[in-house]
Amino acid sequence: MKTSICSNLFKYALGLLLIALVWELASLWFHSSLILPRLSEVFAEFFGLIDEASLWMNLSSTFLKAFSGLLLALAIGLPVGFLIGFSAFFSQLLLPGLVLLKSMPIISWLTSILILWGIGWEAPVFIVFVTLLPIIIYNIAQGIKTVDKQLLEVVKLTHLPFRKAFAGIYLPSIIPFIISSIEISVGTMWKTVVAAEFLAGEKGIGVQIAWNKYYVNTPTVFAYTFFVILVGISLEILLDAFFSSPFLKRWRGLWAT
Amino acid sequence: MKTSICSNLFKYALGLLLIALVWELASLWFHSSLILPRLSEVFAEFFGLIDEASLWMNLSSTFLKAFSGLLLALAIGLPVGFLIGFSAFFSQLLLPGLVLLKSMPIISWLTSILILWGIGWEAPVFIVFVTLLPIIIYNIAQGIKTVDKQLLEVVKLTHLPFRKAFAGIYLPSIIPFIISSIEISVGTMWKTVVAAEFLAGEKGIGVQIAWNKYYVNTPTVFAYTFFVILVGISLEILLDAFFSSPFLKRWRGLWAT
Amino acid sequence: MGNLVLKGVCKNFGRLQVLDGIDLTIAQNHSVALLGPSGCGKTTLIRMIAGLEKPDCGEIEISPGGAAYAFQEPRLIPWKTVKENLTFFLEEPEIDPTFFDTFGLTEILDSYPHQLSGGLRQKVNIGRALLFKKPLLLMDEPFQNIDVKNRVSFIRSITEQRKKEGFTMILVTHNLREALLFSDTLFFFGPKPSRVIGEWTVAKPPQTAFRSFDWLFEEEKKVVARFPEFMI
Amino acid sequence: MGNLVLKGVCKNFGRLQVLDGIDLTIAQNHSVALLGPSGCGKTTLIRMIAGLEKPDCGEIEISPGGAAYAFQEPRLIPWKTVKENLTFFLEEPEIDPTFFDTFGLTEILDSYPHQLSGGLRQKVNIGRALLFKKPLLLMDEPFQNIDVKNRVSFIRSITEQRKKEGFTMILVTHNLREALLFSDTLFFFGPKPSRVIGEWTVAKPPQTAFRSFDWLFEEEKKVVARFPEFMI
Amino acid sequence: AVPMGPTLFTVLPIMERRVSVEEEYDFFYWKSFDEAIAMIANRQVSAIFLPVSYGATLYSKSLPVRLSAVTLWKSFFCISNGWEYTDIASLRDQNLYFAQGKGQTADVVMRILLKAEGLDPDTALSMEYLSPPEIVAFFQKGLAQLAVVPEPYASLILNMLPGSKIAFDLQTLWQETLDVPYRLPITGLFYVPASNESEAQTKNNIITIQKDFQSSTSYLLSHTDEIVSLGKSVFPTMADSVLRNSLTNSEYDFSFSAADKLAIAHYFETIRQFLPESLLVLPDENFYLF
Ligand SMILES: Nc1ncnc2c1ncn2[C@@H]1O[C@H](COP(=O)(O)OP(=O)(O)OP(=O)(O)O)[C@@H](O)[C@H]1O
Ligand SMILES: Nc1ncnc2c1ncn2[C@@H]1O[C@H](COP(=O)(O)OP(=O)(O)OP(=O)(O)O)[C@@H](O)[C@H]1O
Ligand SMILES: [Mg+2]
Ligand SMILES: [Mg+2]
Repeated sequence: MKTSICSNLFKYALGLLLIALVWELASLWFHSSLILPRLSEVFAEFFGLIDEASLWMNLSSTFLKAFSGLLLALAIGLPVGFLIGFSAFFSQLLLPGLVLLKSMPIISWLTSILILWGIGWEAPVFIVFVTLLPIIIYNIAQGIKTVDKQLLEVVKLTHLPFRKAFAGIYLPSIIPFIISSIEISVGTMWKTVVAAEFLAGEKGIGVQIAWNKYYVNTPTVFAYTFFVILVGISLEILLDAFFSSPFLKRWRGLWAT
Repeated sequence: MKTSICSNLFKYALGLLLIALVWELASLWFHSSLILPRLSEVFAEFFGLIDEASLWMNLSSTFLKAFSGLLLALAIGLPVGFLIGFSAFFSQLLLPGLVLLKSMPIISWLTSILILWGIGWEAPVFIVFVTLLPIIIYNIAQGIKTVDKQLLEVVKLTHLPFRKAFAGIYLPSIIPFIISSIEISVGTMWKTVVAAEFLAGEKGIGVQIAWNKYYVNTPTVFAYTFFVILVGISLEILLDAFFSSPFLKRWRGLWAT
Repeated sequence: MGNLVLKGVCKNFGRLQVLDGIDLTIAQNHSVALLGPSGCGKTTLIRMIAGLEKPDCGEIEISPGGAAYAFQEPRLIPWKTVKENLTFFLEEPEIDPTFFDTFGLTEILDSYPHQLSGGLRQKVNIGRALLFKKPLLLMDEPFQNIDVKNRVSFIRSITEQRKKEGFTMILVTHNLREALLFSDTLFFFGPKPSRVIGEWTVAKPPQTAFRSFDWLFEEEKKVVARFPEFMI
Repeated sequence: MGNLVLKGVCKNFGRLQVLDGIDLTIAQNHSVALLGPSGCGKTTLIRMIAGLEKPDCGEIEISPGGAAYAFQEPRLIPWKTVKENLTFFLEEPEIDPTFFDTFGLTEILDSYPHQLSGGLRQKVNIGRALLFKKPLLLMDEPFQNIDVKNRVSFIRSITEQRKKEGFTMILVTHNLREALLFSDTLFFFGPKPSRVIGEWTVAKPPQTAFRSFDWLFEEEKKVVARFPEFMI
Repeated sequence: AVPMGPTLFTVLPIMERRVSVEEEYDFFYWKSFDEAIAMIANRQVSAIFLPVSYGATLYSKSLPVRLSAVTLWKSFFCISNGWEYTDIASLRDQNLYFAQGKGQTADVVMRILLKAEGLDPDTALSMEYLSPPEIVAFFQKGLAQLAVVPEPYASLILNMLPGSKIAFDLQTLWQETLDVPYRLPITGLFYVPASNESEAQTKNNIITIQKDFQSSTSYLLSHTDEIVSLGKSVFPTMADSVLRNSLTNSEYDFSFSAADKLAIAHYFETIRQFLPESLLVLPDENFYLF
């Protein structure tokens, strides 16, 4: 797994260069550090921030909230996804609620959420949870539809106990869908948690971004954003390495061979 | 297709009832129209709004923006998704940029977006576009990985021109992934466009919600939200009917049989 | 009593009439073979017996206890090794190692299905069905892709197992010699919409003479004389 | 010159030695059959000839022009009808309707693969390979699941087509009679790691006598006398 | 609780312990109205700075807020860059930007003034709403020529763009256009009583709070230089001159006199008269804690 992280890092290098190039060109074009600061300015801020203890506190606060939201969404989303995938009744019962969750803008019920949870870590966690939940549920339910019907006939014929069929047939079939929902979620959750903190948080990167936006301190806004993206990309690399590790290759192999 | 819309409507009925029940129970429990107004209050507002011409203007403005964003994201996302799926080089080149798009909070670069596009419909469309783009690209690229390797061997052996292989093998294999990305996108775009209007719009449902939120007109906020959700659910029903129509069943059949 | 009885069973797929009134009686612990042109409905019939498909008319009487079914395509679980594939559906996952030897599975126990050749996959498929140990064994062209030597040894082992444990067996095959070696009775099907067009009771040699194949060639000639289209 | 030549070809999958130095020469427009135990590497060999797999050592010389390949599993496009499956890979999508009749495809032209029985699918598979009209035709156990009557008529049609168009043909099969009917030469493979353990040049009867099968039974007996394990 | 923005200066002396106070104060910040509502509804704070009109709206929605003093009377300036302001009528056909949302103080006041001068705010000119940092960027790029912005952004833009100047300030315009002596109440300190608090306790508490914050505001007014240097820690990116200008341009006055009550009542009545939908009910006497 170590070498695979390294090789992944290398793989990303070219793309990172591309981003840097596009950024520099855009910032030259805007020609205003207020709108899009030069990369050098952002990096100066960035390295300035690294030395501050508060950065790490904010980062870890944001990180924790994002992860709690993700874990919660997985904890609820996986079983509900399975339920919807297995049972036409539950799918009909829960689908409109899902569409509601999916399409209801956070701002519409932010006040209610805040009054319910107060200002603190709960509301951002809840927002992340609510944003990721439908993605995960949809993916799992979609995955269950793709389980090989021929294998299911064997299951039926042998009267295999549901527990065993679930663990041995359904779950492994759905692993690629779980992985893909984790991959989408892990990207989205950063954006979501920062936006949630921005709207209603007491600490975290989103709050810092809000303050610095208020002071029209654009380089710092982008420096904080950089941290978010950096953590996002690192996580992506780690996930990539994990999902292509021999342990999971076995499941993924399904699709690759 | 007509009957299928009807049967879909009926399918949703139970779920809608469940939502109504949960809503009423919650609002009874909160006992504050500030947090969660009673459904009757929301409906009173709702029917009041229906009579106003401005509602329909706002709704169509929001709708147009959401759809333009979706279409744009599909127009760019499909080819780029294919490119990433086909070419390791492009995948390495563009992946970090995708992660960036996926995890960069809108608020961080809202200023740049606004400067670029000004206030009007462009910025919300762009925000919807940027939000949906990575979802679509990921889905397509993931889909290309699942194309049957055995069929691809036949393609290789027969030196089938790429154009033909693309249209006859790749595209149909990926239809379920395109459908799933449309389904996820269509849900998410409402949320996104309303949030974008809320942040920087001159008209549309998001602007109305912002305004009514300032005056703490919670029932009206929810009434507007109801319109959004209603349009969302209707669209879902239509899509469902479309995707289960004989025309598309042929592709979907792949997974169902 | 304990017999498998089909009465006027028919089956259509949309406008396609496949089976058109099948009457069959298979005595308990007997072994029969079904022969007929491609697409005449053999698999469909066997699926109805297994309860995976409902007949459009007619009745199927089956003694309780369930059926083991070796499907026409191997249907292995891609993410499980051969050994796991064999044991996964069993209540009792312990398998006598001599079983693996008999069916040539020992070497490939740790391989995954995509690493196997067509014939090896088919071996696993047969092995799995045999391990279910149900009172009825359905086998849909199980020896496709399997070489002659293995085929003969498989037929011997299965016949022995059947003698020991006693189960009813229905075999679908295009190979007349296979059918003769395996079965007490052969049923011949016509083209779609298909009916039973002939029946042949196999004159089995006494146990001692079984190992020589002379009786087989004799019997084959007789069948071909009556049903010339099943010659090769 | 125009011949297909394999020199010392070997192939391993990880630690599994499959082919261990195969030497073969197949003259242009000849037809050969490969016979051998399940999993001995026949498919692997044919895939290497088709260029889908690289040998670990040795050389393969092929005359240019490409190969048509009927895979061991049908590999049909699930979302295309039988007709579309047949024409999709062709440059010239017009097909002589008598072709469909000859191979029993006319009835199923508008069916989708999942509506076909195993044998019907296999027919489409063979038909598709024949339509490619390449100088080399590879067929990997093409007649599995196909009934005897169809098998014989297929063999006749393919032999005729070969006479008209002239192409080299390599057939993998477990059925000795099939091999004898089709081929000029048979190659026998041993178990893994596998080599060519025997070769048999088929004594074909004069054209007039071909339609009777007496020569076939005679020839079969001779082969079985030398290679007893290929008996059934 | 304190909103992010100029009101912070009002509490700086207490926060930095430059004045002695009778109570221990913990300060929280709110950066969105949602947060403000949540803090009030959950009674997480005992006092909160809010726009005066917003406080009235919340009060009408039965949220536990009561006005204890007005703290800021002048903060909004209309900045122009490359455009010459003469009178309100000259705004016709212009593109006017706001550094606040629709319906908020600057918007409401501006609409009233336009209507009073016979201009229809919806058709006579176009009004666009952005957030302060966006307005600053728009000015820098020359996309905006005219915007109503609060301090310290007004000073920031003036400092940043040499050609920009103050076209008018809302408070002066308010008095001139409506021809009244009343000042324009912008921000107020609102008291959030505990759920089981008696009126006597409330009165008692509010006296302490009023005293403490009044002394804080006086300190602010008499120690401008010191506040500017303290302000550097909260507004790190703003130049000293910007902070000083923004302090001197604004009118901080912690006051809760009977005259103030008249100004507030006039403000509310004017809103009712011109923009009834912006204030559905006039707050009753109980709204005022003075
Ligand atoms: N991708 C692979 N990975 C590992 N082992 C493989 C792979 N492909 C084939 N093998 C092994 O190589 C051997 C030869 O396989 P091959 O498919 O060539 O056999 P075959 O002669 O065609 O057998 P059959 O008659 O059963 O089709 C088998 O033991 C098989 O398990
Ligand atoms: N799901 C289906 N939908 C439509 N037609 C079907 C379906 N399943 C089978 N058929 C058709 O029914 C007929 C009988 O199929 P079946 O699989 O029973 O044939 P079979 O006798 O097993 O043939 P083979 O020897 O080729 O396996 C075939 O013509 C097939 O195309
Ligand atoms: Mg069949
Ligand atoms: Mg093979």
